[in-house]
Amino acid sequence: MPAMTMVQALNSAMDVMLARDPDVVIFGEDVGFYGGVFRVTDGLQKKHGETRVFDAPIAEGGMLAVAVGMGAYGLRPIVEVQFADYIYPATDQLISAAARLRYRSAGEFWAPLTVRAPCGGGIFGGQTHSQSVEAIFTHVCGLKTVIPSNPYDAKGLLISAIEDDDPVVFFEPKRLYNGPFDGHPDRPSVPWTNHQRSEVPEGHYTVPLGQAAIVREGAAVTVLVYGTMVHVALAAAEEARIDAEIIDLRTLLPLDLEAIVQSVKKTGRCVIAHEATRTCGFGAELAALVQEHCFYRLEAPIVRVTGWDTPYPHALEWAYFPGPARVADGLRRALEG
Amino acid sequence: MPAMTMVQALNSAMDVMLARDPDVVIFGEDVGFYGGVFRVTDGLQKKHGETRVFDAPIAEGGMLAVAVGMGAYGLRPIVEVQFADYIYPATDQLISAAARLRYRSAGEFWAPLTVRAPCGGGIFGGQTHSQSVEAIFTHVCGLKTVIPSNPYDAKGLLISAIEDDDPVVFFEPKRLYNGPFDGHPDRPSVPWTNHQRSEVPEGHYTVPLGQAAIVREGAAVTVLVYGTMVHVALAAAEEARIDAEIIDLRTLLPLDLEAIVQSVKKTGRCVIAHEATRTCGFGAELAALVQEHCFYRLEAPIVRVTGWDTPYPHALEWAYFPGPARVADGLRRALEG
Amino acid sequence: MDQAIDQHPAVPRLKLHIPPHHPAPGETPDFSYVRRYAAGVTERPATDVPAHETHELAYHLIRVLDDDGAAVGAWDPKLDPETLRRGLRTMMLTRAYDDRMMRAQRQGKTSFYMKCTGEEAIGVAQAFALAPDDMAFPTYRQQGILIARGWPLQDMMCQVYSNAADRLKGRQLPVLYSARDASFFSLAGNLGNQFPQAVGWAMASAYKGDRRIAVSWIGEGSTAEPDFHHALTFASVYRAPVVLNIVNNQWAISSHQEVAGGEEATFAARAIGFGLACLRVDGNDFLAVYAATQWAATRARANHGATLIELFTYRAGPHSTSDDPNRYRPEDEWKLWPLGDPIERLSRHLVQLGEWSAERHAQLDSELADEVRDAAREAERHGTLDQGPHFSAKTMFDEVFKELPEHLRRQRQEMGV
Amino acid sequence: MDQAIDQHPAVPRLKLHIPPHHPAPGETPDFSYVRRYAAGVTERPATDVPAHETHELAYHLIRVLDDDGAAVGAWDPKLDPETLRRGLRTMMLTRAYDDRMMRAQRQGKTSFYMKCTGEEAIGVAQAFALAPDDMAFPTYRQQGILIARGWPLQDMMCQVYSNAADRLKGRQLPVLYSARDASFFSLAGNLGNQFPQAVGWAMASAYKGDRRIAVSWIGEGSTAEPDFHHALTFASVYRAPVVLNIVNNQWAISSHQEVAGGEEATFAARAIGFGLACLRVDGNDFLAVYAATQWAATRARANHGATLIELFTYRAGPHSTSDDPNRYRPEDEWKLWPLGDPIERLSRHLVQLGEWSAERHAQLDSELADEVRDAAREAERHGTLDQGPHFSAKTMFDEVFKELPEHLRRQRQEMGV
Ligand SMILES: Cc1ncc(C[n+]2csc(CCOP(=O)(O)OP(=O)(O)O)c2C)c(N)n1
Ligand SMILES: Cc1ncc(C[n+]2csc(CCOP(=O)(O)OP(=O)(O)O)c2C)c(N)n1
Ligand SMILES: [Mg+2]
Ligand SMILES: [Mg+2]
Repeated sequence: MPAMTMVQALNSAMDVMLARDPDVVIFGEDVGFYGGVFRVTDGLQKKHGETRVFDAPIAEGGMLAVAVGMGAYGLRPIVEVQFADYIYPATDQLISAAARLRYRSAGEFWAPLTVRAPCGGGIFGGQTHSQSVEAIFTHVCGLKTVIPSNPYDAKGLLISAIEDDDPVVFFEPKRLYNGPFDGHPDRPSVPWTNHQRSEVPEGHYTVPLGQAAIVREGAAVTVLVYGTMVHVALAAAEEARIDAEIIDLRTLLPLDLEAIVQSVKKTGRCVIAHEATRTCGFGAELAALVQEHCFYRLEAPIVRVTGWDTPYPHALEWAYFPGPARVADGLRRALEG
Repeated sequence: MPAMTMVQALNSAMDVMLARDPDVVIFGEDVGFYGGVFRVTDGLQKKHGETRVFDAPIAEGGMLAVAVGMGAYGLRPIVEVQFADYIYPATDQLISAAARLRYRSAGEFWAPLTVRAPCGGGIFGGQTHSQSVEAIFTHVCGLKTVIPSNPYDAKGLLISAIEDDDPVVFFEPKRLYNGPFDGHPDRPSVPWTNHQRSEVPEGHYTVPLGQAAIVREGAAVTVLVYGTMVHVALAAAEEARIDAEIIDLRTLLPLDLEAIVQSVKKTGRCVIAHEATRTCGFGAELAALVQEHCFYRLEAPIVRVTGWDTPYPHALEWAYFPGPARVADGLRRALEG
Repeated sequence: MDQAIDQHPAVPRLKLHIPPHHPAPGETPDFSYVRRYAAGVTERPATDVPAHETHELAYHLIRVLDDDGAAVGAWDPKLDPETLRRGLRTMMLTRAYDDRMMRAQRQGKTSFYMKCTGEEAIGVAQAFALAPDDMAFPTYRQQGILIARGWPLQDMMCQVYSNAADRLKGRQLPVLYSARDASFFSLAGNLGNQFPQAVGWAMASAYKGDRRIAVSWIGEGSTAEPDFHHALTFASVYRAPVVLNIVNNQWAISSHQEVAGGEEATFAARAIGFGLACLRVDGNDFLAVYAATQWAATRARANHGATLIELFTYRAGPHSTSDDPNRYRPEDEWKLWPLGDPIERLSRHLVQLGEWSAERHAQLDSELADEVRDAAREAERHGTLDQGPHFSAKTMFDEVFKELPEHLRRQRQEMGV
Repeated sequence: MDQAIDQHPAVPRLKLHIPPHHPAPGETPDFSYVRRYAAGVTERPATDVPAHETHELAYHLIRVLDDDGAAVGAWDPKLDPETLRRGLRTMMLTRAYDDRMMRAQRQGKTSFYMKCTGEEAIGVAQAFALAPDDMAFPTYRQQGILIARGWPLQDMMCQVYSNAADRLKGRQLPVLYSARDASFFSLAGNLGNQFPQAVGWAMASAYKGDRRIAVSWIGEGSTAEPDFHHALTFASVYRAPVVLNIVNNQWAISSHQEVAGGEEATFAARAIGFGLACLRVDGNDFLAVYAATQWAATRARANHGATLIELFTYRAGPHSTSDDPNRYRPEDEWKLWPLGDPIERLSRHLVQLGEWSAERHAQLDSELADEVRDAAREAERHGTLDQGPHFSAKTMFDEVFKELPEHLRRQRQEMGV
């Protein structure tokens, strides 16, 4: 099996779906001729044609509206929002239309669209190219939210998202596009090649939505993470030599609660880490659920290690980013606690 | 002191501020000549003039953008969004501009605006006139979020919001506009007059942002609520004869964590109730904080009683609404647990 | 310029313009701003002309029926009397339906209602001019489309009553219909959403080499929303086969069309900056509305792109059952509306053709009232909002997603149903 | 129409139009779509004419400098040689600044940079035509405004370096300046936000009886965003004293202006539907840009409302340091741009007036390079992004709110600073 970067894996997922399903179309800013600012749609227009992969005007809300209309017709549009930070103009169509259409029409109409957007920091993008906005959408009933952490999952989850008949918001951790990142900006960046989840089948396969993956077994503490933080948590556990069980959620909604509860009941301790700001971040929901379902097994307070409740600062990016040291510290607090 | 409804109290707050501060202007859909669809700005244009209270085009995003520009000039605009359900088109300007301006300009510019919007259900408004969207904004750093539960607080908090130099999102529980509501739609609706918090001074006074109020003392369980749910929780405690301590948060951000922690440490049990959908609702953050700060005093899992994770259905409004029976049930679970 | 301007005495001070609210209740209606144009004077370009050749029409008002009820000029669609009578009947039925449902709301049988009184020509004449499978993305004021497409009144009423036979399971506010089989898109409470969605649907239809076009409507007040801008942008860039209608009924709840920008330009003129074709039409003239819609549909179907149509009309009733127009406008404005009543005008035309009479009109009126009453009785057998029965609480969790996810199953259990 | 259309064989099938991407790298540049107009031909209306009298200008291109460098026609602002030389110098300084900072980024001293090469006349000539305290709401490509207003290069560089002397405390992406004392609004990363904010500022200025107007800029690609629509709507409804500039530099990253709707209409024409005045200007002609801006500012200051100006230019450099234009357009396009280079053109004009020479030009060039180098050295003494020093992590929590709230104080403690 070929080794793919996350960019190549995502590209392959769309390539496969464009070939399999004539109802799949892709549009977004610069995704056509240029292939996207992160090259994720590179070559797709040339291969599948101008009416299937094309540039859109700079109007995230317009793109979503058009995607809802296309979905109502019967297409499966994939919309690329150039950065998650720029998804706000699309919130009305995403929340009021895409997420509500099936319900309000009692199943007469629906919008099987997929919104792709790079998220997260670590590339000195400053406060408008670094945001993690997943918690806004996990609060919205009718939307599914996915965040992959490696090439294999990225392709399998994106194909599942495209084939899903409900609207899916698919966030791609941009810091993982071209290599895994353990949260040490000072160390030389490593390519995906040597990572075992970079072995990606050429063809069609899926990773089902709603299933978490245990990426590291452990007995001392459960760590709930997704996206870039999966790699950071692994590094933190190794460096702190803590027998942590690390769960990659992969899909935030629907959430694999069973996997979470099973693990926390085993370890009795839980750390939640994400890059997004803390207050009302997805970690809040995870903490609420864990204490609801595992209260009597919990031996210490659930710890949240997150981005601070400030914008993502440009020069101080690494003081903001919840790196291995902060996660390790969180692990220790969970163990002492 | 005159007895005021919440509508009158809010109107009085704006009347007072228009008179005191020439930099205060009010605009929104139908707020001018007509006085707003809920009559909250009734008479203000006539009294203070067309350039101070005026109708805006139907463009929530445009209103917010204009308010940010006015704020940068030095005004204190108050924007009425006709229903919280229609705030989505304004999210980009609220989040990317209003909430970020002071930070990104390191204090050179700021937007001291107040966004008012009626929220919540209970008037058969269906899924687009009943939403509670506070959790989207409490997740955004740089915004303050307020939800009053009675006329006295409504006026005092609104004046604080208008005078605050940071952007404030001020949600008004529409079901409380003209009378307290204990969650029993079958019973005749009662006016504010007999309610002691309906005694509202004519002039200027403030209720500081960030201070909760204990509306009922108790020792058995702490109940965290805001807006309409304050009254529902009171009814539930009475009806279930449970010695519940009920805290009206009043301001969600900044949050009066101290009051919460003190009470939960005393009671050892906690119920959180809100009308908004559950997943990633503000209750998730409250649950996370309570278990972080009171873990060793908690005797049972924190219980969330909320709106279901579905749109607010028209005919089934009362099956959706977390009424006294459901809150009482939550109280019992918290006590048994 | 080198010196600061702010303290410059020679320079006059700036002042803020607020569109005046006129006329207020009690004042005399003032329609001086309405340029009427005589019927028949506006010429009709070919449907394949370059868009800019239509731009002058943004400042005209296409009218076919003159004051005596004669059909005149190039825009006369030359419809046969039978079709005209069907059109008249459908408009009258729409009005009768509205009156009945409005009363039902007043009687407490439901929570809310919205009439389209005075605007019946719009939904109805347009449905007549379109193919039955052209996809409609309407607002809450085009119930006439459903009625023109023969959709059972009783089904609509069950939605208004949110009762046990409501296909939407009591989920939606009254009048927010959805009827896929009538090519009628699910109505949104959020103003404007449908407008660019129609463009997306049209793009999909074009992508698929289909023949169906999309048609959407938006109120003049809602043109200020982003979705209006998106619709025009995407329709222009991708030459989408769509007909985009602005229903300018002068009012947005209590705000006059000037608050939406009607003071400085017509709404049809919004098309010019996007290179889209545009027409401005007397919305109370059944024949003009039919002809303009047919023109735009023909153009779109031939891959010549989108047309923006401003339908100039007047909202005769309250905005909805929730407001009292007498608080913000003169009571008699509607009677003085210079473009009249679409039903009277078409009726007069048929009379003038010798195809209709006051007697037949009166008789039809009472027939339709009976038809509506019977439908209402049938509908009410399935319940009303106040009395029930409604869908069971259990159904509240269905169709949030295609399949019920685990967390909703748990919540349904928690509800105990 | 009564039968369904979808299976109708007689009706041709619809097809989807996608704006072609032309020309591609390797192909020969094709500017046939650019209608050049001769300099001096466009007449200049009075600044108080009704807006519609300017609408024809949406299809013109106001030009003053002809190909020999002579200033001709009604739009010639008749600037004295001294001012012209200052203008030239400022444009050259802007270009020198851009080149230096671009190199600094390539050297790893910062993360990101954006040049305005080829567009210098826009920021610079407009700042010259405005009052120094007229409030600017620019995009990231009008650094020329700051330079024209005499803002210290060193201060701008410290922002680009995110160093210890960066007034923005290292928070913002390079080039997202803020300079209140230069009446220069904090730049947003979110396209379009500033456009309606400028209208709001202008409304406030008018409300206060101030004399300062607001001026904003937006890229042609960004006109598709809601904020563009909002700006036009509110400017029209409240007759805001604002000048709204669309910088049409043909490209939005890799997307040609046609993707934003430039295929079917000019961007200046967007004003027509809102009854706003509009001008379309050769953006590489210092004199034309100055004259148009002066015209619009005079109009706004006299309470005649907003003007939408399309500045027609070409983005000579890459979009930013993050992209490689050779992947999406011919390398030599800029050299073939029919409207030339704003610096060369103003220089030629001065030479033609006998007020300038090749020697002086070359000398000034090297003087400015030195000036920029010295400023950079000074700035770098305060640090660079890669080497530091930066503001302390502690400062990250300041100014999220006016006062530090409890939860941020706790988080700051948690960070251990
Ligand atoms: C996004 C949004 N904002 C506000 C509202 C509240 N609202 C409902 S109808 C209405 C007026 C609409 O006027 P117009 O567009 O002219 O349509 P008309 O009612 O005249 O047919 C308003 C402001 C809404 N439904 N959606
Ligand atoms: C809301 C939003 N969407 C997308 C982007 C990403 N982006 C940054 S610049 C740019 C192109 C802008 O083109 P244009 O408006 O023509 O301005 P120019 O760069 O040509 O000056 C895009 C798409 C953004 N910054 N903000
Ligand atoms: Mg209207
Ligand atoms: Mg551009």
